[in-house]
Amino acid sequence: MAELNLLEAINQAIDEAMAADERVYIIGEDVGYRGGVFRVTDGLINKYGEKRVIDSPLAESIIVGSSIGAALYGMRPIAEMQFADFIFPAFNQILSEAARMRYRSNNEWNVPMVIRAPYGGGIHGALYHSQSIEAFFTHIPGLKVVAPSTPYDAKALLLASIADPDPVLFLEHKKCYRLIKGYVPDAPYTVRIGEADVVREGDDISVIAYGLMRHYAVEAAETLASEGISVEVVDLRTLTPLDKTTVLNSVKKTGKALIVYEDNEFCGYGAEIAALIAQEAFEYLDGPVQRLGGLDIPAMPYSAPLENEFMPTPQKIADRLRDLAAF
Amino acid sequence: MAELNLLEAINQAIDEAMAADERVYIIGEDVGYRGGVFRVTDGLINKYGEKRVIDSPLAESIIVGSSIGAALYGMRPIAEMQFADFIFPAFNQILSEAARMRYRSNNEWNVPMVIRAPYGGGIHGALYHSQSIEAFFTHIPGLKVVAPSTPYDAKALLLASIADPDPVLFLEHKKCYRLIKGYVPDAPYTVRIGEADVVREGDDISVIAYGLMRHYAVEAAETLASEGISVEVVDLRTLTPLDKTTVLNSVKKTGKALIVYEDNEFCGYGAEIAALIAQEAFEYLDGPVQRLGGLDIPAMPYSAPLENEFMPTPQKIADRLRDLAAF
Amino acid sequence: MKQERDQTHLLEMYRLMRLARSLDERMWQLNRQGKAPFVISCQGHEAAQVGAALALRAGHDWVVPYYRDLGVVLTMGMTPREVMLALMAKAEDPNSGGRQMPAHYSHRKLNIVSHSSPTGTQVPHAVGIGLAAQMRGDDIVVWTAYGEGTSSQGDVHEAMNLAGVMKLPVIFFCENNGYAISVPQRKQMGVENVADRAAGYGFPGVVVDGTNVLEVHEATMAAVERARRGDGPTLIEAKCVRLTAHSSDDNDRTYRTAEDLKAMKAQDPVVKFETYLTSEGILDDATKTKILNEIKEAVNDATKYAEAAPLPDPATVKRYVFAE
Amino acid sequence: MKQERDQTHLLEMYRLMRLARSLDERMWQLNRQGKAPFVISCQGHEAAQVGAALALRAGHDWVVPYYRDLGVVLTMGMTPREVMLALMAKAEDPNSGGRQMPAHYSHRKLNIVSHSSPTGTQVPHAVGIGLAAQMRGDDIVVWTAYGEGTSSQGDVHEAMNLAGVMKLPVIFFCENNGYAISVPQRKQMGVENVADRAAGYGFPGVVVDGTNVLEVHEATMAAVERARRGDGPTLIEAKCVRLTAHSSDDNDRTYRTAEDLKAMKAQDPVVKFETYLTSEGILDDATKTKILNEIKEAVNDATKYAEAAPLPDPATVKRYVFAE
Ligand SMILES: Cc1ncc(C[n+]2csc(CCOP(=O)(O)OP(=O)(O)O)c2C)c(N)n1
Ligand SMILES: Cc1ncc(C[n+]2csc(CCOP(=O)(O)OP(=O)(O)O)c2C)c(N)n1
Ligand SMILES: [Mg+2]
Ligand SMILES: [Mg+2]
Repeated sequence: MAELNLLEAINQAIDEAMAADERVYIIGEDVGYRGGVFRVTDGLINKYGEKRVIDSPLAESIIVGSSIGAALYGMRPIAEMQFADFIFPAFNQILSEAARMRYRSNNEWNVPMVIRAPYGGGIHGALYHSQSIEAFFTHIPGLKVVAPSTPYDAKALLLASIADPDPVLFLEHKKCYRLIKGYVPDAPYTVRIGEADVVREGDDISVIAYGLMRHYAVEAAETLASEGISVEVVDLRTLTPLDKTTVLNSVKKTGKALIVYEDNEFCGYGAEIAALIAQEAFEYLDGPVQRLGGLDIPAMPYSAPLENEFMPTPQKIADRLRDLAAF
Repeated sequence: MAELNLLEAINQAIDEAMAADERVYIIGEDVGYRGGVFRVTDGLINKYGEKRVIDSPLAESIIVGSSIGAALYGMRPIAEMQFADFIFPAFNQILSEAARMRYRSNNEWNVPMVIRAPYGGGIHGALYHSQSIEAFFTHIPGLKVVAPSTPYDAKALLLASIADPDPVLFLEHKKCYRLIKGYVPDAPYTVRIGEADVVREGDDISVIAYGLMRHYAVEAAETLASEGISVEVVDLRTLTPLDKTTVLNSVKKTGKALIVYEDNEFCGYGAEIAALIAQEAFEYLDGPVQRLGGLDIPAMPYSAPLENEFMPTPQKIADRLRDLAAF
Repeated sequence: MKQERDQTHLLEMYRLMRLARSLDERMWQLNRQGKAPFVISCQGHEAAQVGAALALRAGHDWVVPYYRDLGVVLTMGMTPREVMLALMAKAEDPNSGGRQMPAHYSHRKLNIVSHSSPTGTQVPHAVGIGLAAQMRGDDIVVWTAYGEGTSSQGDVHEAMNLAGVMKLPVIFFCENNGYAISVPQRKQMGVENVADRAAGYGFPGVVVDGTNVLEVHEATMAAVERARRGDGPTLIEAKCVRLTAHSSDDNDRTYRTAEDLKAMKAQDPVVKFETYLTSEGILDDATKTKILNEIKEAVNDATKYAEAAPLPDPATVKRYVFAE
Repeated sequence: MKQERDQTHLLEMYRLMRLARSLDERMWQLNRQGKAPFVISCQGHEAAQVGAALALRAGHDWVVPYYRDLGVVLTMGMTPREVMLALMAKAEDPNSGGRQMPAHYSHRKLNIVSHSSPTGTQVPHAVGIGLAAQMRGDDIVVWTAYGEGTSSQGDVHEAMNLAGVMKLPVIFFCENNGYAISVPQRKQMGVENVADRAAGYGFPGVVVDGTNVLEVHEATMAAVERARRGDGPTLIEAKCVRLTAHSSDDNDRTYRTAEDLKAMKAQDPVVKFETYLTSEGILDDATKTKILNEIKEAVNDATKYAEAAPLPDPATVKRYVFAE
């Protein structure tokens, strides 16, 4: 057992996967000697060489598109998008190609590929280095979307993603990279794709969250505990396929739900969770299904006073929970 | 007053806008002598010449990207995507550029541009000529998304979109092109972007729909009327900005809501409507907010028996309404 | 062209071109009979396709085709039955089980990779396959095709660039028929030859007469050798003719003149090769009749087989979104 | 280089290059002092930028720059204060009101178009501006810039292709400094010169020494004349040096050798031009001191002004998503 931060846990997962399986390779911008701009792939080029740690040209569509081809040939590519914000030139390849290959070929071809993307805000990254991108991808049948929030989950889920026979978008919250530390077992262990985690039990309200917001939600829940309000926090960990059972069981127990996400609220991923609860747990609800998302402006501005306005914070979450508790 | 089909109404709107404003031009694949693969721009190249009706190279990102530039310079481009399915190479230009220009420049620059995209299924178009794409775009702050379902609305809303100082994605349902006919006034009239329409009043259940589904919903409502169930149908017409008031007023009146959309259900646009109702109309609800969307498979397959499975139909809508009425 | 090229080989070329043409013509018939809602043709591209594909090792090399490549997939080993099953969207269709439109080829066992409708997306896949093969040390060649219109897509640029950087064993085969649906070449590009772009990526670009099967074959053989040697990619531009409308949904009289079509018809690659073989004494009447009869039978058989084959079971519609 | 080029012009070139360098250096100081979280530099590109921008008619021609183009925006008329306001993300910043990262330039009155962070997206915009100007019959030229890494993006290909087809008045200016963050040119492209790609689009591609301001200026003047004549685009590749890390977030010692940096420093365009002007007797000590003093004052003034300027009001965060 070692205490690692999120970044180190991800590095370790990649390292182990590359050591274990010759088919696994990395491709992306600056993933080589630079070790990635966040240092996630630090050291790997020295260990595995330029053939398996490929500094690609600056072009996301070919990073993803070539990975699809290599996956069809039997490789297990890990494609890095330098920032999630820069995944969009590859959107067509992901949506029209990677996610549809199995379906359109009637199960003849499949694309075992992982796309890693550092996302999220609160790091002074302005409009194009702060985005949450999940809503664009969770709406793509044929693509799995994983968004772990702890080193423990990240390592296991990345290994699971690499082993998965279908394409996985693996979202890494940039603010969690060094902020979130935790024990990671030395011995092999697994976390399955598609399983949410009740990270804090409670009776009065359920908070459904993921990524950085899971941590903020726990903070808010702790604040509320001291006020006598018992909050359950569910960390989704996988966004698609969604663990509906865990979400619904939690809400059926508490009768109230707040969905917290950092992305723009309108048509964001949280809308699906709210819609699910409204449809499947209606009879258990003691209050309106609430959402707290980022503002409906194009990602967050650079200037600190503006950026701070954008993000949901433990305080804003706590305020919404108090309102909901009083309903 | 003339009876036009949807396609003709759109052609007429473009024609009038080009006649009235020198800044308006068309760019897209085959929009010239071919008149578009659906004939929407039929005749316009003969009237306005090759300079204002531009057959572009086969590359959607430059169609949109160059339109952004031209809009910045003061033009009013109408960019055609040949099929909505082919808009994704331009996704980055739409999301990162067109929709953010005003915000990121603090109101110094703006992009008055319309992107027209024929979408939707039931036309034997298979995975890549059948998609509904709205969910990817309604999640983009800074972009308006319009999806009229009648010739009357289409003409007025297209003119409003062309006149709009911000970028608009204008969705045209392919199956409605020739199927849906209606009277279109000769005299100028307006329909404002952002206003939904209660197209059928009712007391027991609200159906929220748009595009082809609005027509299917009306059909289902008529069936149910004969069974003594009174269904209100709201045609959203504009998806962003959403007319929350009309939606909420309808549901507050009826107490029950079914949202019908043809796109993949999970994380589709209907999730936002469901979430909105669950949050804002909770106390008025007499039953769970229901959604009926397309299957969560990658668009619809080509083979007829498979395609038929995908689409919501008047029958499927009626079935869901009966269940909801009985709740 | 080489005199020593043996007769069997030349007749096999002819047979494949004729087979592609006959199957294609049958598809249009079925379309007019209301039995096939959509057809998109190889007519005018047969020489380019068969000439190129015969330079590959079937079942060993990889092919990432586009919708016109009927001649390619037949040469790689797809059967007329399999083609007709796709046309009629039947359950057994090995391309997609009737899920994709016709002419969206795929055949796992034949190393024919599934492609989609958005133009150009297949080209990066070919590059990735080449990259994987290079990593593994396999001596395969990857061949991918697209039209001159598609060469305008960003993906094609990105793909050629990476292939050039890494010297991948990829052949970019541009079938230039002068039109992208209705858009003529002069509105598509500011140059005469797509092949001129190769120089910007550090590998050779070759223009060939795409209606001359032997010229195409020779150029492709050279590209295959180069790729197998490890010297990297080649871009081959085959100047083809489009003898039909873009597809059965198109009406090309709205944008192309009768003269243009006539000029293209004068270049019909099947007729040209037949004339050549006849004049060289390689194809006599008896052989021709035999070949044509066999093809007719195969096309009839394929049609009948596909017509009788069952449609997909609606219950399967949700299958294979993910591994099961 | 032309002897008759008048002295004032040469000294103005020098002043602009020095101003860009000094402002840039100050930004790094502010970064180290914790007053500016992010800096990205023009250092090593000054000759390319000033040489090019001086070929344009400020306020008439249009500029679609990228993040290194401090020398360009200063030449087009952006003031040091405006630059510093952006660096410190202050409300008055005309680039974005503090919304974008520093070096994301925009100035409506100066025809400097707002650009974003995703690389290459600005290039299609330049083409669209050229298209609009051509439609309107305006005689403007549109100049756009990007790095050699960015030349790998599909958007750059699509943009050059359309500009070539329509003969648009666009200058594609590639500032090749040999690196895209850490990725060296040999991993970026299979050729020596980005400019070689122009031939594939039907317009000239020119390679210039980007550390030689006069050479860049001359090449750009020629491209401007060509564009204004209606003869269409030019691709100019200026071979530059990158004298800093990619940005203040980067550490280039992880991927580039001390020798590489030393070799680049030996090509410092500001030093080179200063030496040239001195040796030609155009720049004497007194003039130099005067220019440097004025620049120092301007930079001090800009820093003080920006430091004192108010931050954006948080209440404005939701404004300008749409027209109000
Ligand atoms: C991304 C995308 N945009 C548009 C289309 C519609 N479309 C299908 S084929 C075609 C023309 C292709 O022309 P070309 O590449 O020259 O091939 P050809 O059909 O002439 O062989 C177009 C525009 C598409 N399939 N994909
Ligand atoms: C689409 C996209 N991908 C990745 C990045 C991250 N990034 C920023 S600058 C840069 C390198 C640019 O290199 P080059 O074009 O050569 O310009 P230079 O900085 O060397 O002047 C990268 C990879 C980005 N901004 N946008
Ligand atoms: Mg063509
Ligand atoms: Mg560079």
